Amino acid sequence: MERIVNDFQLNIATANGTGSQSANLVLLHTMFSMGVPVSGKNLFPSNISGLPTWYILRVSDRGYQAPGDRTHIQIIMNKATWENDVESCLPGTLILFNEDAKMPIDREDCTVIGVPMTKMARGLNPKLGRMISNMIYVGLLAEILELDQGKLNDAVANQFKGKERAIELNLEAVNLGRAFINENVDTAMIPYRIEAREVDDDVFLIDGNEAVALGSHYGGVGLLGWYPITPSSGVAESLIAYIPEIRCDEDGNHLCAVIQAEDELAAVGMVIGGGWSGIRAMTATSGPGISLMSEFIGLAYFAEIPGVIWDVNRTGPSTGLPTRTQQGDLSMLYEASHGDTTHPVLIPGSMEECFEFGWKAFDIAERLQSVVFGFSDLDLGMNRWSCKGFEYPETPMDRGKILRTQAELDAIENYGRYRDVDGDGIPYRTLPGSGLDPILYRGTGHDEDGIYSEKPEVYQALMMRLKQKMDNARTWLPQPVLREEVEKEVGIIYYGSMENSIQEIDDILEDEIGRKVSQCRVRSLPLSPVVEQFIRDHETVIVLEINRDGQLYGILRRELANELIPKVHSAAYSDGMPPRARHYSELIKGVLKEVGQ
Amino acid sequence: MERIVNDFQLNIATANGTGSQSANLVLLHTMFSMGVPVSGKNLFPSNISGLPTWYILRVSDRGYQAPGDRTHIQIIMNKATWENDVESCLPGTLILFNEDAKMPIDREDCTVIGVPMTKMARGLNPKLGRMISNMIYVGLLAEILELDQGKLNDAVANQFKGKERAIELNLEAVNLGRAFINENVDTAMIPYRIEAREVDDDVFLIDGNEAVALGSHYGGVGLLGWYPITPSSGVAESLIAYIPEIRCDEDGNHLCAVIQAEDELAAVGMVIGGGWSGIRAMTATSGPGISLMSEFIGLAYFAEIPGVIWDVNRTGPSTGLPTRTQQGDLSMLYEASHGDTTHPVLIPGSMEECFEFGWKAFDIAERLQSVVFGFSDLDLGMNRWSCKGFEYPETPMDRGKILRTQAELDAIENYGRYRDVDGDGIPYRTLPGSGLDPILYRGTGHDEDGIYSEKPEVYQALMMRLKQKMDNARTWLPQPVLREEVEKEVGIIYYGSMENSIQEIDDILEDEIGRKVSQCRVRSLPLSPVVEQFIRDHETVIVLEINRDGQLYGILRRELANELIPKVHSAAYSDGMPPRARHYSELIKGVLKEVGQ
Amino acid sequence: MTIKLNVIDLPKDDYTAGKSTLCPGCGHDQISTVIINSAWENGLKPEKVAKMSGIGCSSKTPAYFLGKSHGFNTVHGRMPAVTTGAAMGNRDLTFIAVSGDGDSASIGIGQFIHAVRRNLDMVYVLENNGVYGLTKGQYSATAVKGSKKKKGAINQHQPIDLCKLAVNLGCTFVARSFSGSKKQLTSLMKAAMSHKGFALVDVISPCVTFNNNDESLRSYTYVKDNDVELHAYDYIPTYSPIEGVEVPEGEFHDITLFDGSTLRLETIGSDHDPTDAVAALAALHKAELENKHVTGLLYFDPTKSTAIEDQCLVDTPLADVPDDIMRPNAASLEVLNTRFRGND
Amino acid sequence: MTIKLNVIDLPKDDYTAGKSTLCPGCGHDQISTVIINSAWENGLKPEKVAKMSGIGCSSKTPAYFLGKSHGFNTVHGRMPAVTTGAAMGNRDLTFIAVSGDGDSASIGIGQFIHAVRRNLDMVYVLENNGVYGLTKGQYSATAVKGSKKKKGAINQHQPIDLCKLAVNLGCTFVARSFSGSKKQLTSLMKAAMSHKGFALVDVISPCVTFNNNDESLRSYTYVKDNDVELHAYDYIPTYSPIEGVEVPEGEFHDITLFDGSTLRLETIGSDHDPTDAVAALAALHKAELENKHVTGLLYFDPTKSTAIEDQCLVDTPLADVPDDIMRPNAASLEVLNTRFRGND
Ligand SMILES: Cc1ncc(C[n+]2csc(CCOP(=O)(O)OP(=O)(O)O)c2C)c(N)n1
Ligand SMILES: Cc1ncc(C[n+]2csc(CCOP(=O)(O)OP(=O)(O)O)c2C)c(N)n1
Ligand code: SF4
Ligand code: SF4
Ligand SMILES: [Mg+2]
Ligand SMILES: [Mg+2]
Repeated sequence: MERIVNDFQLNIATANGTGSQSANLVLLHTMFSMGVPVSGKNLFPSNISGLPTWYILRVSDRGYQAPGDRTHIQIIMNKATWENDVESCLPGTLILFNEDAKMPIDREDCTVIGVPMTKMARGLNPKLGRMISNMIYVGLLAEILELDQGKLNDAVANQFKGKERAIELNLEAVNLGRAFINENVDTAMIPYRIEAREVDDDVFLIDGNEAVALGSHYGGVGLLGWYPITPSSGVAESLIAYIPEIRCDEDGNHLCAVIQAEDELAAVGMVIGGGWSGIRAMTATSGPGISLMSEFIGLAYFAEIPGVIWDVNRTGPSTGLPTRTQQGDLSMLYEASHGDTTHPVLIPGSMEECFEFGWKAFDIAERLQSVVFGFSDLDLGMNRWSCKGFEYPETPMDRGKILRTQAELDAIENYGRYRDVDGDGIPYRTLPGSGLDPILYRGTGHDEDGIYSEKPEVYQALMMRLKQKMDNARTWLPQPVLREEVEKEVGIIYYGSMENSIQEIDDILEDEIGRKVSQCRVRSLPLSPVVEQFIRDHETVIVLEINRDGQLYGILRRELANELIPKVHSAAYSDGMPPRARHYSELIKGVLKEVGQ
Repeated sequence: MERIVNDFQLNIATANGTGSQSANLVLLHTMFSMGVPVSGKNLFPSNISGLPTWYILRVSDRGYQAPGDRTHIQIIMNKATWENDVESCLPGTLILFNEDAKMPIDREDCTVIGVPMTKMARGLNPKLGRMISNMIYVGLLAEILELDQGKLNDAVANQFKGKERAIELNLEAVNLGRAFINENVDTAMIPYRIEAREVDDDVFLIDGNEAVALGSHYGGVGLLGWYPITPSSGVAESLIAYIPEIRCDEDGNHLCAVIQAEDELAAVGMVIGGGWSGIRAMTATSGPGISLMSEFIGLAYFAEIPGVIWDVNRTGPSTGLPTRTQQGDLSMLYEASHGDTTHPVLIPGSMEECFEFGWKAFDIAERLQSVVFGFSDLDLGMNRWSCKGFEYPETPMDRGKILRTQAELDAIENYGRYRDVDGDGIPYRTLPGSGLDPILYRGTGHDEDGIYSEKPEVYQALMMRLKQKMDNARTWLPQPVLREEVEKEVGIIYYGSMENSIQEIDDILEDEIGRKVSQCRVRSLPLSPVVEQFIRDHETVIVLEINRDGQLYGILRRELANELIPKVHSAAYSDGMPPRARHYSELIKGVLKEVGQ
Repeated sequence: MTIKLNVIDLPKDDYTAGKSTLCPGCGHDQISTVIINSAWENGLKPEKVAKMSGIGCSSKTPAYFLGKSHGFNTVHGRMPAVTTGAAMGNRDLTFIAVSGDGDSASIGIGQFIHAVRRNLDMVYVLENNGVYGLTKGQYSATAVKGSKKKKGAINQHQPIDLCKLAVNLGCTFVARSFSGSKKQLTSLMKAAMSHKGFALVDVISPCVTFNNNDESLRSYTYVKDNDVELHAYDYIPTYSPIEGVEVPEGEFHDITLFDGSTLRLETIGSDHDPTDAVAALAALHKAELENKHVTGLLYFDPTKSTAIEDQCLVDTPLADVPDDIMRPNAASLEVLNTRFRGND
Repeated sequence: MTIKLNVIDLPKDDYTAGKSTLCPGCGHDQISTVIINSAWENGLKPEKVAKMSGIGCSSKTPAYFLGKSHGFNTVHGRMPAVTTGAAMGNRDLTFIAVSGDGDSASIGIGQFIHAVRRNLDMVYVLENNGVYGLTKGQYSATAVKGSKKKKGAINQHQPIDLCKLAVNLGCTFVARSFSGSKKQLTSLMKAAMSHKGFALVDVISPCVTFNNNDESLRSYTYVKDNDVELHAYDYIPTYSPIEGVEVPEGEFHDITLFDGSTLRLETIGSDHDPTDAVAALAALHKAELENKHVTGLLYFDPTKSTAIEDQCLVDTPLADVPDDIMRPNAASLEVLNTRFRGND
């Protein structure tokens, strides 16, 4: 049988709360540390224990990260989804299942291997059979796929860090699994293998929530006000976890305050209070939280207070699918709150950028005196992505236009809190406690000195300045990343976690219709002129995104030069899952057919 | 001196809390009941007493309703704004001022008449001098403009309904004013006159908040949950005021519950609870309230619960100018809440429509099982507009697809709360208390039977159905009102309270550049295909609106066929004031010049 | 075998619903059982019950009881408003609402307070575990001061006691119980279901999974007997619920929780006068100082009018009033038009 | 003439600010004067004070005192959160916050409660008039039950007493006073300003303009003497504020309000032990039953740690910590990278 090396997909069907996530991460890390390009997506339910969970492990020498078209190896552990899991296997799938579930399996068209996993696990520890049975399938796979036992040992040790008895027990389970295959299965009949590749020692796996949290620390965050919500809680929890190590003085006193707020309105209120007082303050939430924060966001816009809000997007609307991913909040973030408003949105597409935008968001917020959104999603935030390492900020903090002394204040002719003395739409500010130009900040109309005003011309001028301020930022917010083909026929615009699927989409298009397409990954709103130039340079441009309504596409239509609009097409799709290349390549092919390209 | 009849503008500068609003309404109603086309705009501050207030009375036989380019008669009562008020008069203005303010006035280029108003008023009642002095200027104007004393008597009687002593005292003040002019001024030197016109007995003045409240009652509203906020409170307060008269049974028991909620989140939550229980429920608020309601609005969208929310828009962002007008919330309403969402928005442009959409909103909400926004603004809501009378709903209530009996339920093949059995995207529902197909409603993902589901295909199908449901409504929501010229060169799209300025804009364009333009008044979102057809039919189309960002224009760009976009231009402007024709005619002329028309 | 029927001739099966998806051993499931039993024993008509909830493990439970009743699992912390609206729409319904301590004491404290203030006709079951279960174990505002979770810092804040708040607000029925005290809880629940006005039933309902206190707070035997060390972070062990904790009036009893820490329950004595607000407050304050929980009917005021009564609504539920009565007739509009026109 | 200076050598002028735009006679203006006097007498450094408020007539007042202090007039009901954030940013500031009863007891009750719970270091002045002044006279949640406004129905709800709530929540300083009791209010205000932790000063502050009770509730003489009949709906009469109401300890006094209705104030007796929460609650409950307001320092607990202390922050206000200390150094990131790479 021809071997299929480093190019297949595993799907592991379990229930949450059984410890399977540990087993799955051991698999992921073992393969990863063998230098094999691999990615894992955890599809977990919105409850704590006992409901169906799937883990998709994609192994691909070509570096494909998103779930692919088909599953090659299916592990079936969960009675509740048994039938469906069995049914959904395409012919030829290798099925490993827990025999002790005593559930029927009737797939002659597949390679089916039953293993008494629970019994084997119980043999090791009667009370923890359910948990350990997961480690059995790790052993089965280790043997079949020929995983490096040394790396596997390391991965187990790492996963159960410090718990010697647990490490021992789990390794025993792995061995039992290996032994079972050895004794009962002729692995020559199974094509799938993992082969070690050259290991890049710099690269590691991490999730975006942790990267954002670390980035925020290196941005000098002084206050985190937060309210728990999946999938954003990890940002806060990581941030808190790192304080003892990197944010304390010699005496153990903290340089970052953390408050678990009573709700999201309070969380963002704290951020605004912190920004007003002169520190860098942030919160992390998901869609429902952003909705609740809307009123306060308008205050920050109008009173010009810096602050950072991370939206780790989950599938909306409403409570939606709280444990699934989406890019469904983008248009809301851009114009959150009533009245005429716009806010900058930073959109990382890698772990490095989660870190970088983590600190940069503060520079931008203070520079613009505005709330800045970081836009992540469940896929970026909670799944582990590979990362080349975090780079220390190359520049000192940009604290924006803060006046700290009377001399600085005096140097400004005609100072007023809201007067545009530099002509860039951005005024200067002083801080409470400084005694410099004290004013009463407000969300009501105000003149250039911050005094309450209802005068039509004062209001109108203020609003136009705010617009100018945001428009100016287009050229210096994180610019798009371009990968341009020479032909410049078809261009693809995308953002954020779509990054995961782009290479595969690209290959599919080349393979199937012989097309090479350019790519433009948008990294911020308001849009850079570079995006417009990219569109100008290409004949047909397609915007890929993980939502129903084509939200970035809609923003583009609104903002692009008229003549460019007909070139631009939407390929939006969202079903809660991480984006799969096939969905988008089909949509793209449809567009190309339609426009006759 | 040539007489200027029924074609001028008064500006009355007072402070609020002095009783001047009564005096101003007496003037408005007197002129109105003489059959003279007149409109009054109250520019009041966001406090309770003592701050500057202006009342602009536009008298125009041509029916112009919005404030015009200049003031012809300026009444100056307020020391605080004295200088500005004096300064802002164009040469030739007739200035009447309160001499007792002892403030300088130096305008040789104007006709200036000082009157010891306070002294005169004190003579009538020492304690209430400040209040009564306002009635003195009514008398002055009555004499100069030749107002009908009989109508004036009626207006005073109406204003102080039932308070005999007050009526008497105020009429005495009017007489004192008249006498002063009579004795001291040669009115022949003053050109401005009011001449009675034929009176349309059907027409009366009313404000939009009251019209909405009445419309809601005739829509059978069963619950008002509200939280006070200017300029929307009048909707709730009127609604409450009419309950005893039109919403009680013989025993005085109410058919409409009213709850002053603890905030806007609670208010809209009550609306959703009411809609879920099977009654027609509503709230009224303004921008900040909508922001706070965002999360709940997403629940209504996703769980498909009917409800009506009136947004009486004030100038945003944030607390903004709470007593000034704007159309700044439109784009927010259309897509309020996180995730992919759209909501119908009804946009009345007259008192008749405020009433009509008041009841119709419920029909639409129940038909669509959706939150429906009524979009009014401070100008529509709090100023008095003329009205030809309210028409009783021509059709019985449309309660949408409610199943009330087992037989009805059984008649539906394959019923499920969220199953599209009719192919129109709208499912059937049963009500709590009925015992029919009980389910647990939820804001989380659900299948066609309402059961919790995270399945990708289930979620995706649900979202596409919701989209289809809203898209279908385009053809049957209130359609635009068209006034088309034969030439079909230039078309204007506008909505809501812009109606007030359109005729004047139209005349200016004809007078100044000889252009006749067609008009399309949009009355709902999502947009009707008729709007697209209107654009198709015209060479150049300009969208007028009272906001900074051109929010409807943005929606049009997103939704229009590509080839139409270049035709469409934005003329957006907002400074808190009611829209003035001159601003827009200049913007339109600018566009036409630009496109070479 | 004959099936036992209740006073309205329904078997208990008519009060059950879907299988729970909570962690095995979760106190919340015990409360669902009590709700089922109480509704059955009280002979509530299932179709005349509405089940309301917010968001949380607790708020999921309406899926597990009274399957023949409509329900609404709303948004986090804002269920009382939805219930208020629904109560106005259908005054014939009995509202049985479930909320968690995160749902009620943090994000939802405002709505809770105002529903109490209006004396809204509803049973409000607070499934109180001191943590945010569904978001994996953060402290809630009812967590005891000084408790320390495995992950995270010591809880520094004084707990919000919703019973205290409720008494102060003049709540007309305030009771506290424990999820494992089936008998006591059932009798309180049945009373709450019969109460006109707002009935708070605050049930201490331990979270099996996340109420994991630091080892230092655990008993020696617990640590000795359990191989916690082996557990993975994503492994949720299965426990049997704590049951049969019935404390005689005026006495107390210590319960060992899943993680080995203890909880002292004291049943309020029969000398307590539940119409005396100050006495109820004194008892609650005393219990807090002594680090125990006082259970039973703490406060009761049958004299106040309810939110529905305050509205002077017609007797028929508004949702059942015919359209042509809800819409005023044409003549009334003519009267108004005429008045506006000044011709009356 | 020499100008009087305070302990830090500043004249009182350094504590005043813009002219009030409230209605003449409004109780809120009296409170502003007391804040000015108290801050001056306490020798607060104006630049080290931050004035915070929500939205309402009351919340406008920070424009009328301490013009040399920064301030933030935030959004309706959510000032405590902004104050919390600002306090974390600058622990050296004294936060003097003003809110209304609408702002605090309705939309803002959640934030109020949680700021109290955290024992946030701030003076919280509640300007309590029982109405929504700025939106023209709707009832607030502190309005007395049974009161009847000229427009609108009878208030059917029991008032929310924020002092009661605060005591229950373990608020560390709870006082009540009357806007016209300048002496009492000043001494309470000064104490509040010196307090570490959350200091609630609930000031009954009648709304001249909208606290207009129905004639039936007014005294006979009032109706006789006043030509209310002449007033237009948009006329706001000018009154002199009610002043000099100083009630000796343990005694009571009736005040006639602008509309002729009366208000009974009782100063809590010197036998009251302000560290006894139950006694404070008992006094408040008793006063409510007897339809009077009990004033003075009701509750006090100097033992609790404050929100700032709980954070274990560095001593320097975070806003003043240099950037290169706020940002961890490059070496620390290398340590992390190395660890992530598994090479440590
Ligand atoms: C607006 C919003 N914020 C946050 C969340 C996330 N969330 C879901 S449940 C929950 C807390 C649940 O705690 P509790 O009410 O105590 O219920 P338990 O799970 O402990 O029974 C939170 C914060 C949410 N769903 N919505
Ligand atoms: C979100 C929001 N809702 C409503 C309002 C309108 N509003 C302004 S002030 C106010 C109430 C003020 O009452 P209170 O706090 O008692 O202050 P007072 O004017 O009585 O001093 C309301 C409802 C608002 N500004 N923002
Ligand atoms: S996490 Fe806790 S509260 Fe939630 S179901 Fe499990 S045991 Fe119950
Ligand atoms: S309305 Fe009432 S609270 Fe507001 S300023 Fe006037 S008197 Fe004061
Ligand atoms: Mg809980
Ligand atoms: Mg008030």
